[in-house]
Amino acid sequence: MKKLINTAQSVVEDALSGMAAAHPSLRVRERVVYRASGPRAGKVGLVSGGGSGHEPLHAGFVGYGMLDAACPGEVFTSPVPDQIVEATRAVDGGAGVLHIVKNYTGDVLNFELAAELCDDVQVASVLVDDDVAVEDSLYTAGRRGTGATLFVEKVAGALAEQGAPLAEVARVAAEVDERSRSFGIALTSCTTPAAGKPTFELPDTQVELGIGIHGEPGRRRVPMASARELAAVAMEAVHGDLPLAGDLLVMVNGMGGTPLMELYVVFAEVEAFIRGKGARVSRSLVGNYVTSLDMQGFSVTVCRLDGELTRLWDAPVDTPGLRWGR
Amino acid sequence: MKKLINTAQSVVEDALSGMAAAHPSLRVRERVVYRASGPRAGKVGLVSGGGSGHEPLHAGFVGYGMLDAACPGEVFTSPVPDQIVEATRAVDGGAGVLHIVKNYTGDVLNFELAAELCDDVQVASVLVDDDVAVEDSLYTAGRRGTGATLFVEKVAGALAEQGAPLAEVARVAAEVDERSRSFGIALTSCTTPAAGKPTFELPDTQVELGIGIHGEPGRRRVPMASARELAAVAMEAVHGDLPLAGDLLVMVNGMGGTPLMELYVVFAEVEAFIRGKGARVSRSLVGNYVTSLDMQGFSVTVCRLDGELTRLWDAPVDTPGLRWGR
Amino acid sequence: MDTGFFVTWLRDAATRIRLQRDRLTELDAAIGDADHGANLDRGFTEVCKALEDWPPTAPAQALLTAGTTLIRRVGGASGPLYGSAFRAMGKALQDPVTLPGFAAAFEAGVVAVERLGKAAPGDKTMIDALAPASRALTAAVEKGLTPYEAFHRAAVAAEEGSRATIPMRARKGRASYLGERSVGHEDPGAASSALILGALAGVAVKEATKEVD
Amino acid sequence: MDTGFFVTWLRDAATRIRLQRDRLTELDAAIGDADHGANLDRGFTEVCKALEDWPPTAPAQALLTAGTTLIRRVGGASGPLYGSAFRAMGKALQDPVTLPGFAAAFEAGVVAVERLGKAAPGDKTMIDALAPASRALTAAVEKGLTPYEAFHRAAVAAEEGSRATIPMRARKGRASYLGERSVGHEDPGAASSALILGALAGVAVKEATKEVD
Ligand SMILES: Nc1ncnc2c1ncn2[C@@H]1O[C@H](COP(=O)(O)OP(=O)(O)O)[C@@H](O)[C@H]1O
Ligand SMILES: Nc1ncnc2c1ncn2[C@@H]1O[C@H](COP(=O)(O)OP(=O)(O)O)[C@@H](O)[C@H]1O
Ligand SMILES: [Mg+2]
Ligand SMILES: [Mg+2]
Ligand SMILES: [Mg+2]
Ligand SMILES: [Mg+2]
Repeated sequence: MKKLINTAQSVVEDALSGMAAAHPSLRVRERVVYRASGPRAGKVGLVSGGGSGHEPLHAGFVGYGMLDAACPGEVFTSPVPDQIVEATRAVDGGAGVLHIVKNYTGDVLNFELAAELCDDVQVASVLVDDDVAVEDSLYTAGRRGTGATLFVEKVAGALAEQGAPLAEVARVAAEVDERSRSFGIALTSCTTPAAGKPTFELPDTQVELGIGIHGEPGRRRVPMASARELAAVAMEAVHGDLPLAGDLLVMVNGMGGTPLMELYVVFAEVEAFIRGKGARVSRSLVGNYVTSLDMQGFSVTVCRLDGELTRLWDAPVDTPGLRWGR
Repeated sequence: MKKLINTAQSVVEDALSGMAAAHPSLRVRERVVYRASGPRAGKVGLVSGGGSGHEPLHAGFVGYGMLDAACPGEVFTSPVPDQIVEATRAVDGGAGVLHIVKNYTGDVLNFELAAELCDDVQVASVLVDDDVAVEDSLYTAGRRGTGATLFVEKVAGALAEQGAPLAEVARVAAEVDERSRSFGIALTSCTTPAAGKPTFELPDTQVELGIGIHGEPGRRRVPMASARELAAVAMEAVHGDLPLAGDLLVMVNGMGGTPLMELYVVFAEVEAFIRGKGARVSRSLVGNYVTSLDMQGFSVTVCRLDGELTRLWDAPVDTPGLRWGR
Repeated sequence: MDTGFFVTWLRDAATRIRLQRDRLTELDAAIGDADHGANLDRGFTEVCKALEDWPPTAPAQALLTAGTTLIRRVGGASGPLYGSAFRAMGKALQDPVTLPGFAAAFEAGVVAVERLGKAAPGDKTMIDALAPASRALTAAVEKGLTPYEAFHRAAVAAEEGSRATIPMRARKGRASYLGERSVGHEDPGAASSALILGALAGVAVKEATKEVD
Repeated sequence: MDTGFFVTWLRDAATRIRLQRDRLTELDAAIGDADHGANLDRGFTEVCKALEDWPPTAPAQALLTAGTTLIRRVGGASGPLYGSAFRAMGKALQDPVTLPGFAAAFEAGVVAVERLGKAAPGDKTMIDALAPASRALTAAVEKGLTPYEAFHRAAVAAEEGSRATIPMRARKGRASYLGERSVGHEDPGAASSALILGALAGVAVKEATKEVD
């Protein structure tokens, strides 16, 4: 394993120092990333967090029109309640705080414990669970939260910026989650700095279908195929769960080690697939947004837009990872 | 080799289809990427181009405040004169066109041939040659153009947007180049789709110093080291050529396969190095901007700012790869 | 079982986890995200530090310190789960500590994990090592066995419970995402629970030897 | 040497390049960017197409079509360089084609490459195969050899020139970035020049055989 790190132990700390140095709009304090501008009175605060290794998620989405604070845990390890408590108290502008939580046992438990400890702040929670590779049944921990997290953070962040009350912000966040679905495919495993070797072995002739964003193995292996075929596999899985129809927000997301050129190749196929189903890509993102360290592969996330969601998606945002309109 | 492509032959074409589908602000026609809004009367047009595989460079920098057109060649192969001629004619708003050319034999020759063929358009050229890994002497093709290309495109693009005449835009472009230096380090080779295997073999214990952006081997191999040590190697090379002083624009750029988290770790070290030399990071970029397919590694580019350059850097830009201020 | 006994138990658990760190991570790589070894090593290292910085004056306090530290320092799924277990044990433990008292406190810890994680035996989690260990303790109390024997049986039960997770299909935690593919692998959390119980038995051996001296 | 001779030459060159595509790419991988084989294969395939779409009616026209196609379709360094070479040859070639006329046109092609690329012999480029080939042609003319013999000597000279690039340190093109590390590798452009000259000799063999028939 070769990684641009100092030590496996210090990688999260060192990366946060780099973020702080690179982005004067951010403040990093005790493992929490805040907007430098601080909380705004009367605005609902948005806090998210999760394991590190998914950059730019979440810390890269702290800023105007998105998050107020992000709580990065160790690599692939949920943050601890202390971080979340600190963040929640710090960003409360008196209108309460929304926790945006990806549906993983660790994230859920640590955010729950934190919420209990913040009895002085009005806290609401939204659980993101968009990954159709996982059956949402009694026999699983429930669908994982993956790409839709970005959509939820963006849309809820825009509504909060406009001064909406906590209940409204939580409602729109849940709505984005309900309308969103994802599916991911890995060409290679990632390597965590602590383990120092690939989480799983994948021969050069195979791909792993239905992977998450923590280097978890997927549900099934199939022979390597063309971008067109792989895009179709992902899109059929999404379509089978939430029929593609109307105006869609579509993200073709790289897992961290896949070059942008290849993501555009995939996007072309995804767009053609969607057209073939009579739906329309109305907004899109192509790039590395919700990653899994150095994994090669991609995920597709689709959200069925309506007028309100489109307006909120288009609203100005100014974060290291997503920026437009200012 | 596993890549998200349909065929090695069609990869550039397919990626361009994806770009066109993803970005309504762009028009792709005959292997040239234009602003959909077309040329603006009286504005100097900016055309750049080069081999594909460096995404988002160049096509991702077409848009308000940067390029008017980009000419992508095959992977790592300069575009052909026809593309450049087409682009140059199409973006001329009557004020002439600036060619931004990275200093590679192929790019230089093809842009030269194109410029000769565009005798109906006033064309000026700037040659970007920022890579200190290459001695600029009679014994080389001269320094390569790498990361500073982005700086030149951004700053010259801003000045052009403000209505400056061709000579002025060319002057500021050359000035950015003169004030900029880069150095790159690879942890792994890239794999071109056509070759299907890594361009060079690099053992797990070594890194390649002084690499370019075409998977060319570098000048020297050394044992793998910490982010701090590797950052120091790159920064010493830059500092040795153009002493770090005053306000700097600094880019820590990923080569395509390196996760953002690691780039932030490197940036923290680069920033500390610069502070140690008594200079200051005044503006910065951290991310995958000038890449080499799926190569793992990074490059650092430093530009000594002055008031004018800082203002032009800060001016609004609205492209798929770089956006702020609108 | 005085305060020192509990401090030694926690320190011993930390050492065993340190030594088995890579194995725990490998188990987690197979059906999870390859961090369980790092998580618990970080957590128990912090527990040892906390026990030095704030030396407990009662057994319950040692457990509460451990639990709070794990919750505050580990993160992930295992941090809150183990943390809550030790805190629940600490809250239930009465001074002076008797074997029946310990068994009851341990059961309170297991119940806390079940309540927080909403997992049941057979879901392929740490519960599958912890619950059999708790039953073994209760049985030993009923039989009037010595602490040494009771802890030994609990450790064996945890070991067996952990191995019994191998053929299970996961229904909780990350491994559940794998569906059928989770079958054939030992659950990392069950394996770490077995290590912690092993440490308990080990400390009891030391105590027993001390008594003989 | 009629139009057919030149078309056959170009087609044969295309075939040889197709067959040696991977070798050319590997040479370029060692000291360049691993695309020379793909570049020339793409270019000469287009040349063959162009020769079919617009069948040339004179030798010079065949060369001009080839040159223009290479410039328009290859890109990279080799596209403009080879393209200019063929165009310069075409412009200099007089009908009917004699060996002295061909040799002079070939030399004009080499000069075009030198002028455009600003490289000199010894810089480890295609020049190091093309220039010896040109000298061999001139010498053959002076000695009054047959085209068959002249082309054969030119091909051998190009081959030797290409191999002679191995110990050279590159001063032009991408390989120059490697400094000392460029030593020990054959220049891909010199290697492809040798292939093109090899095709010339091969076609001359066919012609010679034809004459014998
Ligand atoms: N709902 C749950 N109830 C009980 N134990 C659980 C639950 N979810 C996960 N675990 C345990 O936690 C272990 C994983 O811990 P760890 O790897 O540290 O956290 P994470 O899964 O967040 O990476 C699993 O092996 C399992 O034993
Ligand atoms: N300045 C030059 N003069 C003559 N030949 C050159 C020059 N620069 C490069 N070449 C030739 O071009 C070859 C490389 O061609 P190719 O790989 O197709 O283009 P690129 O270098 O742009 O990738 C080199 O091996 C060399 O023979
Ligand atoms: Mg984890
Ligand atoms: Mg090339
Ligand atoms: Mg884990
Ligand atoms: Mg090449």
